[in-house]
Amino acid sequence: MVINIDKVTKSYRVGSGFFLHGKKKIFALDDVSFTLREEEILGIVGESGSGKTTIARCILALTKIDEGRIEIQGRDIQSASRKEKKDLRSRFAIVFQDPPSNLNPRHRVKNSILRPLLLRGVSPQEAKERALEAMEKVKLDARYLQSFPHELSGGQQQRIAIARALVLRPDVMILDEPTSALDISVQAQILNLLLDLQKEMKMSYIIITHDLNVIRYVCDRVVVMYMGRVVEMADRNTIDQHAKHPYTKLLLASSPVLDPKDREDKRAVRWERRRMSTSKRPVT
Amino acid sequence: MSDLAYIFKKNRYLRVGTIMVMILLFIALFADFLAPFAFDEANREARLEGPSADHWFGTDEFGRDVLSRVIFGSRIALRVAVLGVSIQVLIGVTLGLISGYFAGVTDQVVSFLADLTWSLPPIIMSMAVITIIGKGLDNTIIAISIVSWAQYTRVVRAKTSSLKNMAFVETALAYNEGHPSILFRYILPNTIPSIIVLVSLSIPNTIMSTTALSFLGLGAQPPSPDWGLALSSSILYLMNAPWLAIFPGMALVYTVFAFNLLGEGLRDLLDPRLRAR
Amino acid sequence: MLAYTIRRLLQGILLIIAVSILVFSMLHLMPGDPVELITDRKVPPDVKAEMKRQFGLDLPLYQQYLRWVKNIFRGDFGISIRSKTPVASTFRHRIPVTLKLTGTALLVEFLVGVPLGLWAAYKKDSRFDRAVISTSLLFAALPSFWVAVMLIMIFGVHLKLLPLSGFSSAKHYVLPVLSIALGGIAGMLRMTKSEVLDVLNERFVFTAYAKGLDKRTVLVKHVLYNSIILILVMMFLSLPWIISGAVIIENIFVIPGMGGLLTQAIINQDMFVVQGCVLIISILTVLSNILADLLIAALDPRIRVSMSGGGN
Amino acid sequence: MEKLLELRDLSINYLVKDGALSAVHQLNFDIHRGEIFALVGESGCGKSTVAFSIMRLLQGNEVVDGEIVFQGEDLLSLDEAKMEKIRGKHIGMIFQNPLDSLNPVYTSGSQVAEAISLDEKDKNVILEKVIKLYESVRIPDATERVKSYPHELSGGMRQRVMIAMMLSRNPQLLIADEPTTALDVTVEAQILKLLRELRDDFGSAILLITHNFGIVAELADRVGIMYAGELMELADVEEIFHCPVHPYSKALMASLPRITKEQGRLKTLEGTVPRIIGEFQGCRFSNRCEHAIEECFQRKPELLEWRPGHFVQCLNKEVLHGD
Repeated sequence: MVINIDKVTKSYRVGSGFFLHGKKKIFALDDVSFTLREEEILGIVGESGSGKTTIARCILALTKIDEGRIEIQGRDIQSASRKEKKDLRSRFAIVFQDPPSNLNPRHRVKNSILRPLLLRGVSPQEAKERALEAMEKVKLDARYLQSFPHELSGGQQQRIAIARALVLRPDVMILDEPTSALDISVQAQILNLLLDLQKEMKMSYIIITHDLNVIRYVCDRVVVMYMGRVVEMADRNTIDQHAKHPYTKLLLASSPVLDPKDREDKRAVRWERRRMSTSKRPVT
Repeated sequence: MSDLAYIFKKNRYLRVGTIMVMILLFIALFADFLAPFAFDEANREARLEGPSADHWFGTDEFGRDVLSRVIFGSRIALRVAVLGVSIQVLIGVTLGLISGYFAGVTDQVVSFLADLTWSLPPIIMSMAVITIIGKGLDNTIIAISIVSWAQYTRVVRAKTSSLKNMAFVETALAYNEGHPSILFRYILPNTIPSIIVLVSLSIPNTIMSTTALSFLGLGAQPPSPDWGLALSSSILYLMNAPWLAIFPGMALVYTVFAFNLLGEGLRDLLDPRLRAR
Repeated sequence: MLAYTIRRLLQGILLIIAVSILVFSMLHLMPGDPVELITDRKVPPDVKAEMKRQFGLDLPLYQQYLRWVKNIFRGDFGISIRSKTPVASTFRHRIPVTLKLTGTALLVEFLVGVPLGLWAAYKKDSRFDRAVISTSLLFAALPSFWVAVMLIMIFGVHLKLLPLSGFSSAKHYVLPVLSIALGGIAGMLRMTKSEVLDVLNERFVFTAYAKGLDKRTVLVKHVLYNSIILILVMMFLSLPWIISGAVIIENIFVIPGMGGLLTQAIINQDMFVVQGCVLIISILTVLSNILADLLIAALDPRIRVSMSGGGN
Repeated sequence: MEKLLELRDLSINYLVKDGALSAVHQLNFDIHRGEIFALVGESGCGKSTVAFSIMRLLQGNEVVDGEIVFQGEDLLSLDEAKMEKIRGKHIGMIFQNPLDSLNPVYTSGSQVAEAISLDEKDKNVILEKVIKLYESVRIPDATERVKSYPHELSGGMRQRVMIAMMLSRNPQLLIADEPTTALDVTVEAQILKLLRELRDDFGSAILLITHNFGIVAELADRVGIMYAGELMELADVEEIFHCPVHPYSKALMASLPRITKEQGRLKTLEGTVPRIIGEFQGCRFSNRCEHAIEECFQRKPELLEWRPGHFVQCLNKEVLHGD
């Protein structure tokens, strides 16, 4: 078990100004529990507002949680000391959704990749070697190290972001919608690359996405989130073929098929869609 | 064609503005060589003489050469630009970064102060400051600057608070980057283009306001060759010596126009959506 | 809307309190003792001490402030050391003059600048557009006080068409208003043009065309209306500059408004007058800003929501 | 089937820094009455430019050549007044981001009413019709929602309002430019269903512009695959998905994640889309094509009927006649 998330709750107060300040409380995460195992690819799927991105921020201790525990290799990150937090964080790497905002537009690619290493006290010489190695792993020519992000395509930018994650030799990579801004053929490149790297470097992945087709292709297990809660958690085939929770079924039915022959199959679950759309977001 | 050449070819404002500002810099730098007389060299024999071969712009009530005074006045204008804008940038950018990055109470206080100075008439407020710190050119520059930093704060604050939620900043935090480093390596460099545009747009405003205060007798004091001061003493001689009002005024218009063009050009180039007043 | 109005009013009151504290502290930030400032050197020390007590200068600062505010509410701004008359009575005549001057200038800027800007946007890249925009760039570089001097020279001294000082008839308005508004018109014009061009590129303009509206309707209902809101915002943002311009111009044309008074008072170190002028001009500015914001909120539903605490 | 819209050699060039950028090149296809035609391609392939050129809503720095024939009339030769009569009445359009698509300062209902008022003057009839339209696009609580401003509605609701607006004048053709991008999966499914019903109930043809093959598989009857401004293949949706012929279509289909990682690997496409300024020699896909032969680099292929109703633009005979 690499990560163990146990009954985590995180809420935000919304509303600003004199009258409404902090009156509404919205649960971004509500009693969320799941685990990430060694060398596993775990998919977290949900729609906007389901809390799937908040989870990533909590695991990295970029934000505080209200209740519960997040254990990383047996250690609680939220209550860890600064130094320990740094140490725990260094086993993670993160790749966010939007390729252009993933890299500092004012830094050369080289600086973006070397920075996390230098921060960890790796010698410049070794850092450089590791950067070259990482560029090779993501199949990019080393000359791109001298480029600025805006000179690269979306797919290349995302490869750079992955390379920056790789130099750290992490145990876990958190990927937040890694391909949703990319064209379909580029998406395939990135997904293949991620799968190869995972095998080669024996990492675990958490892939956060709204795209069930991506989940189906790469993930071993799936966590389905809805309005801050985990509504279903199972291995990929079970979710795909024997989903139990009505929301999972709705999601499966809504997810666009990639074959026109499958169109008709989905009509059956329409009643559930209607039922779900009448429920409201919980606000206390 | 290189990118720079293309930019200058396409961007007329930038092209003309750059040339005009360069000319101004040249005049200010080589004032000693360009001016036929010293700015305070009075000739009692030649008072209030019209433009002539000896005195292209005529002479003033003390018989001083107006052309020379206009040329030396450019140094004052540039001094105002450099000193005034530096103060504004220093105050405005620092506060903007702080309030944008560390939301909460700090942000509310700074934003309130910025809104306050932003919504009050700058000349009045700087006049109030002058009552406290006293008259004089440098005091005027200080007074103008401490009432006009707010536009920097507003712009930098907005940029900072959107930048700090960008993926690359979050990633840096996850890779254990410290807050000072986030501010100076990640956020500040990305606000520089906007700051450059603001600088070029606030230079003409600062020069105009300072000149206005000198015109009212609160800024530069005689015998300074300040253009505003020259204009204010010209009023008495409007009837028989109009050149006293025309030439220093035109120098001021040239300077403001040059920086306005440069600012417009830079804005088109660097940050087309930015608005300043 | 009500919540927004209340919120905006509270904000305004807070701003005014902040300004009043600033203005109040002016007296104490000045080098030297306030009593020394307003009395002759010949006045014996015990009289000065008595005056101090009388003015409450021996009280703690916050009490002095409260006392000062209370006096202002009663219309007592202190006594001018120059004219030895109550400051308030001078203000009564001078405030309307400045209001009229700035109001007229603002109106002229709006009525001339906005239509020209609209036309330039509509005829984008035409000869008219280029001529108007180049001229406006030049006009924006004209300092109001120089324009004033030039106007006096041309219309007053040489042509003798218009009066050069005072503020008693409509004719007296022409030159001062022109001096203030010329630069403002240029700014308003260019701003209007760029706003309209921005709105023209908005997706909802495409929608309006896509549903079959004719060009005229699209331009008036969807482009003009939306850009007018933004133009109003900008116009009121320029108000502090117009007032600043008015202060300078009042001096040149010897107009009996707040600006002339303020300048003289600063030169004469007439403290109470300076305090009063700055306070009143600031309050007027803050009030007109509030009015403007309410007007804009009434026109634009997004602002009502985003500022009254609802929505995200 | 009756042809509703025909594109004849449509070419669109953008005037840019270093010349004329070819966004669309000699495009030919028809849309039939009542069908859903999908124009698919990756970002920058020119599909949106085609949509805006049909509506004659391009920005003005483009050079448009060819013909866009709608019900026998060339739209490109019409004057602006006549074009205004076509927009909305005969051809409607919905856009990618439904927040930007509605004017923020008017209520959603009044913007729909504005469209209706072009044909109907009675205020009460208009209001009734708006409410009815809201109900027909499944906006709950229609009488109240007509008074809502765009920012008070969710993304899905706004797109429904857009559809209601475009439905209101019952056009024969609706252009949907990435209608569900930025919407959640479940909302997307609802909007797609609505579009399908729109065709079924009103008989409108839909030109669907998208990069998302999921939506194509869900909705389209026929598909045109665009690459670098040209049509590479055009066929029925089943044919495109099950027996694509063009190497580009094949590569795209093989890159769709329709399998699990245990079942195999996704195919990828190396290289990048060329940026074409001025004249271009040969097939625009040749530099990335596995089957490129020498001729591909010298001559532009034509879009030819490979099988009845299935058109392919390729020069390699081996590709066309199967391996």
